[in-house]
Amino acid sequence: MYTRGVYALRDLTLTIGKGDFVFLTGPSGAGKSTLLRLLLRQDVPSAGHLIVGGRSLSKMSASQVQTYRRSVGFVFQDFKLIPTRTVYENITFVPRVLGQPVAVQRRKAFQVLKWVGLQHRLNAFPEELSGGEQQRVAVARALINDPALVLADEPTGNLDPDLALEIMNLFRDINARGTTVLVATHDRELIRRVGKQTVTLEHGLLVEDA
Amino acid sequence: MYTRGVYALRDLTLTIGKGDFVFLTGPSGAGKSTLLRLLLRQDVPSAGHLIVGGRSLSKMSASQVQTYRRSVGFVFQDFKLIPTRTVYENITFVPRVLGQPVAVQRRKAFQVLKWVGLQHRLNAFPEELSGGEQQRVAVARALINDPALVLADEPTGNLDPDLALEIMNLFRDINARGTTVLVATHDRELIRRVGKQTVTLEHGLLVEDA
Amino acid sequence: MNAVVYAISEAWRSMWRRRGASLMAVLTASASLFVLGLLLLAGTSASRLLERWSAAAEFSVFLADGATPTERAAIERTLGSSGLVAGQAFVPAEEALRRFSRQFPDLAAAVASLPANPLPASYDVQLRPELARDPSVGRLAAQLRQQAGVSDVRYDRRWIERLLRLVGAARTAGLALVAVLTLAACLTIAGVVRLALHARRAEIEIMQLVGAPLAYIRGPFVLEGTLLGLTGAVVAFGVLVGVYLLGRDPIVAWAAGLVAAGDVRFLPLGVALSLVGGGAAIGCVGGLLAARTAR
Amino acid sequence: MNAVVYAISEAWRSMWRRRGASLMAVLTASASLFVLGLLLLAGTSASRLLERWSAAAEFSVFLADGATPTERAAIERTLGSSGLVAGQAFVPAEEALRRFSRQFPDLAAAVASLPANPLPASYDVQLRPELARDPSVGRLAAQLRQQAGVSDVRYDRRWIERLLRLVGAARTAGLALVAVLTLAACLTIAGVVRLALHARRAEIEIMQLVGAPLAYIRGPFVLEGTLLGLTGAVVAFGVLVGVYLLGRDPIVAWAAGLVAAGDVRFLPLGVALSLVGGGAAIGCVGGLLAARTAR
Ligand SMILES: Nc1ncnc2c1ncn2[C@@H]1O[C@H](COP(=O)(O)OP(=O)(O)OP(=O)(O)O)[C@@H](O)[C@H]1O
Ligand SMILES: Nc1ncnc2c1ncn2[C@@H]1O[C@H](COP(=O)(O)OP(=O)(O)OP(=O)(O)O)[C@@H](O)[C@H]1O
Ligand SMILES: [Mg+2]
Ligand SMILES: [Mg+2]
Repeated sequence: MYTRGVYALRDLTLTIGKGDFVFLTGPSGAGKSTLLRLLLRQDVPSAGHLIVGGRSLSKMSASQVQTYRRSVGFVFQDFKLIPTRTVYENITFVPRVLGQPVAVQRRKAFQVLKWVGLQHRLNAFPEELSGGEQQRVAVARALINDPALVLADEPTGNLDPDLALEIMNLFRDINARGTTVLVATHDRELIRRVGKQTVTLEHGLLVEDA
Repeated sequence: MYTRGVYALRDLTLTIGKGDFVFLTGPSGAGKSTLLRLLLRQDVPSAGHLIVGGRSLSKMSASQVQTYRRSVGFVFQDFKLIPTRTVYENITFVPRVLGQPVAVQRRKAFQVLKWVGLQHRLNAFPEELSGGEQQRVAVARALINDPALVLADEPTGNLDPDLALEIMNLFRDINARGTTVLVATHDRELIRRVGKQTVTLEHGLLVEDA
Repeated sequence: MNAVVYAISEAWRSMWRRRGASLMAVLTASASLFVLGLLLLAGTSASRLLERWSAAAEFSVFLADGATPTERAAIERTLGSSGLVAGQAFVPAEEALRRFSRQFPDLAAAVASLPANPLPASYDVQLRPELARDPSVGRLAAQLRQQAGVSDVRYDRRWIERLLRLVGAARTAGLALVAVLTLAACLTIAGVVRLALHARRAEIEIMQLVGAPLAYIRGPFVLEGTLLGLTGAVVAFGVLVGVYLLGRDPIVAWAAGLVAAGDVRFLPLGVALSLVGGGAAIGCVGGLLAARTAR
Repeated sequence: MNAVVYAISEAWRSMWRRRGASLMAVLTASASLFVLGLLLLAGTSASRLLERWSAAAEFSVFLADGATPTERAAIERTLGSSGLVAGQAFVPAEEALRRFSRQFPDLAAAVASLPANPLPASYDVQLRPELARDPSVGRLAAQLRQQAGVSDVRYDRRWIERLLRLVGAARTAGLALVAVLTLAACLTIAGVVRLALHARRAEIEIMQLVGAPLAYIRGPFVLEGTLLGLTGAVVAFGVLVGVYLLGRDPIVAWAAGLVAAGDVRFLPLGVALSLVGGGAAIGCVGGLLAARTAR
């Protein structure tokens, strides 16, 4: 995977290999979320190119964008859960839209909910969940469809340190199975404990790649 | 300030003095947000009493609740910014509703925005802000009206450690001027560095009060 | 005062943001109010016309061949004292013959060749419009028939009664239509206001959580509804005036003889103002309906 | 197929969640479609009636006093070959006198006392309905007037033409009303669908971000609009049938003589189906209008 973009404020050239696990860090407003949004093609760069899996994101047609997005698991910084649907419905939303058989949807949903420790909240609505529980639902949704690429924006901001580490281990397991993982986070302590490649941004500038 | 409530799962008796600075901590889903919501009378306890400033929250009339809420500054875990209004409008919303003169609104707004380091984003809309910037706007809004009581639910979950400490110092300054402050957070590191009274909840049970 | 200024600025902002939907609500409201106005206009014109026609209802007293002046005076007294008569005209037999000849030119020569005028003299009676349909008219006719010197009384109200029933049916149908349209307008406005409410749900929730007074929360929505209704009414009124000005002369020309220019008049000021006020009221109700959910 | 099932379940869910607003949209749609149906019903009945009346238009050929059988045969030939005549009846002078006596009893005795019947024999001509208003009828009348044995031709189309113009004006007004109502119904439905869209904005955004196909995103909203319009049409149709069944006999009884039972008939099946289909189409357009914003 190859990324080269001018965005938010400055320009940046960054290459992430297939199957990598990369942390994206930097102070508030550095441009982490912007980079992740560009990678989901939620925004299009005003200049520069983003190339994912050999394909330029800015040159994709609307239907190619749809196909591409289905292969990406995204954890939004503000969760973006559907307030009128239960946890189960939120999680099975993508498989359902993709027309997967109900039995498969159900099996996968139980599996990811167990991963994030929320099997007992299956029928709750998002507003009945605590902030951390909502965040874990968002993580579960991102993982249900065996994505080729996981983009997680601050997926542990509302979780206590122990739970945060558990979620990170989850990402590590998925990464071990070949999925590329890109996680934006402020939690330096967490990065230290997971110990993976880290990219630091500041004011939209790449300041460190370790 | 005196609180005695049965909520979420278990019962709890807790007294917080006027002018105190208390951290509320505990794992995800412990009941921190629920306690804060009860204190804003967003929820009413199904059993038990909450007494704030000598007044029982459950016995307040609708207009008393309005008056009470105007004296409380609340930082919501999900920010709750008005998406169709600029940062300035979001922040001056309460003084405006209370009919304060425009000049006063303006002066106060500039002051709190400077405190959280966002004077330059005055005319941005929430969706144009990064997660951390939104969180700081939420903090600014809670502080603009010189509240007698500040309730902050995870006010630094989207901030990098340095900024988080700055916001905590802000709360400490306000507390020093006589405002009671109650902050729910997971960030043990932060609590350690601020060093204030800490209440730990777990499954709705008070497990520690240090 | 502050709440009022706030409500106005918020309502304006909200309407402008949703100009498409607002326009649609205004159009629906003005459509229904226009139809209402048109029905009122047609209704008042029709009743004015009907009154005139009723007044001209055939009430003729035919005199017997040898009616004496005394008998005629008695007949005139009966008519005058009944309180039902607005005017009466004596039609001598010669005048009746002249009228007949004009109406039936084919027969004129034949009748003229008769030794005597076969037509009787008569009184053409104009009833007082408001009493033309009163049952006492029937009693008057019966009384006159018994009187000396009267050969017959012709009082044909069938035609007028039919017209009256037609107008009554049209009025009922029109009122039903107006009721449906008013409901539709009210609900459309409520719908738009609800749309505004939905769009600002976050705002409302936050207003509640920071302790904003209820008037602050609901005011803009009620005002928005009222303004939408009022605008609709003003539009409807304008179109109505235009249609009236353009349509009056052709209608009078078309129905020459049946309808006089004076029959087609615009709505009285009070009714016109109620129409506009009604629009605002409809909108206000719509706004209240929608704002009810914001607590 | 999956998208269809999905759209149906989502549309149903959405309508049920917003039953109040949906009911309102259905009511508006049914109100306008009901008015449309009523206008169609009244319009077809009126034109049927008018056709009958046109056919009965007075076209009488009065014969000269000494018209010979040869002359009468020539007249009959002229009438028959004109292609305008549906039927003709010879009215002998005695029959004319009898009719006159019935209509004017006052004069009956006087006319009877005449040495000879002053009334001429005539032909009562029934014109073919579809040609009753054709200008060639005027030419036929002129031709007949020149013919030997004819004393006069009376052909009065003023009354019919007035009626026709009245019906034409009513139709124009009705169509304008229907246009306004249709627009209102369409926009109301679009409003409700937009409400649904607003309420599910979060959902739509997420659908877009997880790569859902456009049909999935828009389908439910278009379907919701269509269902609302269809329901409105069915309701309108039901009410229309009810009004027809309840109103037919009273109307025929009221206008006895003028309106025959056969004149008041329900809409032909094709028109009725188009009405219902039109409702669905209106709703579909409303849904599309609203769903357009969801990309
Ligand atoms: N739509 C927009 N219009 C204008 N500025 C924007 C917009 N979206 C983001 N920005 C700005 O771009 C900068 C980078 O935002 P971004 O969300 O990428 O930061 P971040 O690294 O995710 O920060 P945080 O850690 O606080 O979430 C911020 O200063 C933000 O205000
Ligand atoms: N409306 C509700 N209905 C049912 N359960 C609820 C409701 N609101 C909260 N809960 C449950 O109550 C428990 C406490 O929630 P609360 O939001 O107070 O947790 P928290 O301590 O703030 O957690 P976090 O740190 O993740 O924000 C959670 O298990 C949550 O699922
Ligand atoms: Mg961010
Ligand atoms: Mg919480």
